[in-house]
Amino acid sequence: MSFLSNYIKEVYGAVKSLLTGMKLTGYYFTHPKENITEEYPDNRATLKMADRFRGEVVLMHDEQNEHACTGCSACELACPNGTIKIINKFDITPEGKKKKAIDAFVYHLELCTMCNLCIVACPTDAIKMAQTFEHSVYDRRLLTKQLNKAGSKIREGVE
Amino acid sequence: MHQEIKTTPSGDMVINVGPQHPSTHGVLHLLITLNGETIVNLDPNIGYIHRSIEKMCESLSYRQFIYTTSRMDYLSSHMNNHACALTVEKGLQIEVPERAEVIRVIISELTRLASHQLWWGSMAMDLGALSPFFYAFREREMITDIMEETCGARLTMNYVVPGGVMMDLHPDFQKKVKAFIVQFKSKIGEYHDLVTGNIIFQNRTKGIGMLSKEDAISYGVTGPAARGSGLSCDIRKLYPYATYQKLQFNEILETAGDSFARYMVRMREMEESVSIIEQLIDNIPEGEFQAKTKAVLKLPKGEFYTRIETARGELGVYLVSEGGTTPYRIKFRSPGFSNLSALNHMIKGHKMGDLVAVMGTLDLVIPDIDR
Amino acid sequence: MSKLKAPWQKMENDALLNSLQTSFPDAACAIGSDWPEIDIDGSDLLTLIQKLRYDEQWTFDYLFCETCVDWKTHFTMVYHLSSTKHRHSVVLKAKLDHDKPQIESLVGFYKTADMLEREVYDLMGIEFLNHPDLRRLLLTEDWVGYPLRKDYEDPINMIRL
Amino acid sequence: MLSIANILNSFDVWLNKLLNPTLVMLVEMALIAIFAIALFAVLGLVLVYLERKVSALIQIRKGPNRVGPFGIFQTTADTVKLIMKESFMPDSADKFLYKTAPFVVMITAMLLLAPLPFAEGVQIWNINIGVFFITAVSSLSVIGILMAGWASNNKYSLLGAMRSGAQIVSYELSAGMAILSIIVLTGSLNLQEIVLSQKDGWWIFKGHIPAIIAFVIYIIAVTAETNRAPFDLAEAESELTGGFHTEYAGMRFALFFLAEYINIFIVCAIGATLFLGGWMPFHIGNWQAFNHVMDFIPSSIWFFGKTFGLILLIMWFRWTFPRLRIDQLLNLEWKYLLPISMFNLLVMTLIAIKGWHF
Repeated sequence: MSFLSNYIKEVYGAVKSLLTGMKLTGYYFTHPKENITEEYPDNRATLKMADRFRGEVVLMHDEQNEHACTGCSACELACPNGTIKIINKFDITPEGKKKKAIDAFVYHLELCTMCNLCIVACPTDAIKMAQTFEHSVYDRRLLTKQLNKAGSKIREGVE
Repeated sequence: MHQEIKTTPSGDMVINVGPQHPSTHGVLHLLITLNGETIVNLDPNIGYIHRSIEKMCESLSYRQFIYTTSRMDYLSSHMNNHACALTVEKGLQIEVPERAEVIRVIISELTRLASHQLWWGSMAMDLGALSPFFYAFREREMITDIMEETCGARLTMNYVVPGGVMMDLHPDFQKKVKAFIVQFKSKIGEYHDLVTGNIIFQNRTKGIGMLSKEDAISYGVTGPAARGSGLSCDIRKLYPYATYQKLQFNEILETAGDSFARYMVRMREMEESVSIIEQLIDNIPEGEFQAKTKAVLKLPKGEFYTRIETARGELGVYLVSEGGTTPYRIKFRSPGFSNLSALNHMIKGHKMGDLVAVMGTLDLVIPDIDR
Repeated sequence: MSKLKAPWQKMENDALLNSLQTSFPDAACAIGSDWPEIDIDGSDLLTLIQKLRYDEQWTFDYLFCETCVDWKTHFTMVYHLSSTKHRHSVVLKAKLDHDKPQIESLVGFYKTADMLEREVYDLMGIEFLNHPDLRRLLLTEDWVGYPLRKDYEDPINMIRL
Repeated sequence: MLSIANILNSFDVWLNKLLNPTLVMLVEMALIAIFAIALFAVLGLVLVYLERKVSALIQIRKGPNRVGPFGIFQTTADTVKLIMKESFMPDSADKFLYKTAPFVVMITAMLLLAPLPFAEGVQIWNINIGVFFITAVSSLSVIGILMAGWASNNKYSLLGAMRSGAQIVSYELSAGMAILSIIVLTGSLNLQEIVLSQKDGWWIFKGHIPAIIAFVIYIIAVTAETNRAPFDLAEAESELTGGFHTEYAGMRFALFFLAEYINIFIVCAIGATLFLGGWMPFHIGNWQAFNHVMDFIPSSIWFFGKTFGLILLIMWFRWTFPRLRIDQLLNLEWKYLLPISMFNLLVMTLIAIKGWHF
């Protein structure tokens, strides 16, 4: 008879374990408020990423279209993937001295791994990580960006 | 052309599982010789995601190579970076401030929790239960939000730099971690109701994929997979690093050595990690979060080895330096690599359905194997 | 990380070093950065492993890392051995010449060596004698050359920094 | 009273006046064919939508809500997509078997519609061996699956087909046993009579303990027979990447997909008819007012309501349980379900002889 009793115990234990599982899913089935998914494309207006979120590298310009990049290419050296290319030019200061200035801050977004080493390395805190994450484009050439806007020049007093 | 079915001389069928397969979680290609439904032999063919991180690191400076390691085992990326930072700090004899060490350990334990939750969800999905995945991701989402707020990225955080951490903690870091602990504690019971207690799950994992302690040592299996067969190999306990000496936590050991034992080790390790975070979250010491380091780091000539415990096992970083600014040779002893080598031994004679169960409890992450 | 190595590790290493020196007078033993090191020539690896593995005094039963370093003039095979019983570790370095690097395979002693050695053969080109099935592990069968060697030239994607 | 049976009869009388009997029979057969196809299409859409919404709710997410209000047109969009998709055929496939497999599975699903009592007096084919016809025809679908598995010359589908062959054949046993234990009570195989015999109470209540056991066994066996939930080994996506319909695409895959959902509807309909009284309203003893109110609900609503209740139960299984292994599956059938259902049959016959049932 012991075979029969543990046979029944076995079946009872099995059914009980199945029912506890079903009780849990049943609870979620009857409580739609527990829903956690976020409707991404619709809530794009209200969606705000954390302010330290690393989306892409951005050169900050103020209203007078001035930035703080001296063209020292510390970020270019710090970058492990060769994402940043600094092209310099020499413009003549009023006293006639040659002064290095940035001509083009070329940034390959498709190579960047958002490791934040360039931001840490920049002596004048000229570049910052933006919070954008929608980087997909139809043409790969669009991913090679020039960060310094046209006609922008370095802010006074930044050395 | 007629693609004839490759059969071995003894008439068994050779079947390709992967590299494009739902339950290998990555590009793992297994050549399985099947005799009917039972597996005769399993030959892993890896290398589909081999980027040769070791060769890349030879041309990166000591600050730069750390970020590549978070692409190795992306689920415990913070711990990989932590290991590399420890190696560099051991070489340069840098004294890491107390606050940085505690922050590193908290984020490590949070990453371990997130990795175990993803493992739990995807293992249940492999065995056919599709809902647990979403319950696991509900809690994991809270951790990734914390990471996004403090470290700036959700998966490959790159928060560790030689000498400490890159930025200080976010002001409401502690508030969010405490909220996560409350939520996790209330939901861990659900994990057990839905999967652990389930009779079908127990039949699918009990007595499957046996691994004895001696074989675990001989195959070099480490982490929860080895602790499932009673081998005490938790590096946090044996060779404590960072602040693990001062923490009270016990090493989870199961002796059965089958898939269910490995499963239970990870489930109880989740609770252990929560208790570690609880011990640390309230007394994070004040002070600066990063030691002063020179601009260009030059390690002295010699070799340095660090062992740490990631979510999958023991990660070893063996760094040989010639005194230059870049490592001369670096070798990552990855836990997934040796865990995979034991798979053939564990799966012999089992059915196709068991392959999924055993691989689930081995918790393989393929970039960690290929590097 | 305390500046000094953990105190208990330092004391243990010295004890292990003395015992190693007494039993292996010919091999050069020294304290490495973490654990005692034994430098030997590639040919007498098997006899040393035989003793280290099965001798009650050490029982180094856990090979947790096996790799190879290319010093341009010669190769060194580096074995990190540890014992789960006594909880001590040792580093074994075997020197191999550069043109025809050959060494005994340790698959007989440690099953984990099988895939580790296949990977070293695949990336470094070290020939492992009587290894059960020595094939390329990561790269395709018809790959030419061994990428991790210092003198490896890859015209397509080798960036010379 | 406006009931579907009267409408159909008056339509039949009107037709007879117009045409001679053979033409009437042809026209009616054509109409029934159209009705069956329409029912399939509607059922396919509704069931797939229901499945996706139920799984979404259980998995704490939203489910389809973009295509049309609350995502209602999602399934129509799916079917249009499947129709437009190119259903290519692997060149080394066994052409004839590959093409006919989906039709075999679909035909068995359609044949099973015949004896079902949709409402009072509404039945496509009122044969007196209804239940016997259903159990016989439902075992034909395994041939279609084996054909599909073998013909697509793919190792995974071969494995999937072998598994589902063993599974369906063995689970028909305990399903048949469960049905038998109710037939013992009703005495007749005609489905209409079975429903009428439940006028004073459903068999699941009248047959008390053994009927409930038979009902539970029936539900388990039927989930296995339609390759669903804990027993979906045939197309276990995490092991066999798709099982017997890996190589199918486009319309052929849609046929398989639709046939699976129609099978679920049919087995739940049979379950509802046998155990829960088909279109018989829910009466409680002698509460005349309550019973009277129940009679107002038309009988077809009763039938579809009960069937969809059982379908929800089967869907609930799918999203809660992991999958069984092939040997555990057969072990469960032969060592647990079959002995219990046989013993249950004995108990039921004893009760039927002694007359202890209500």
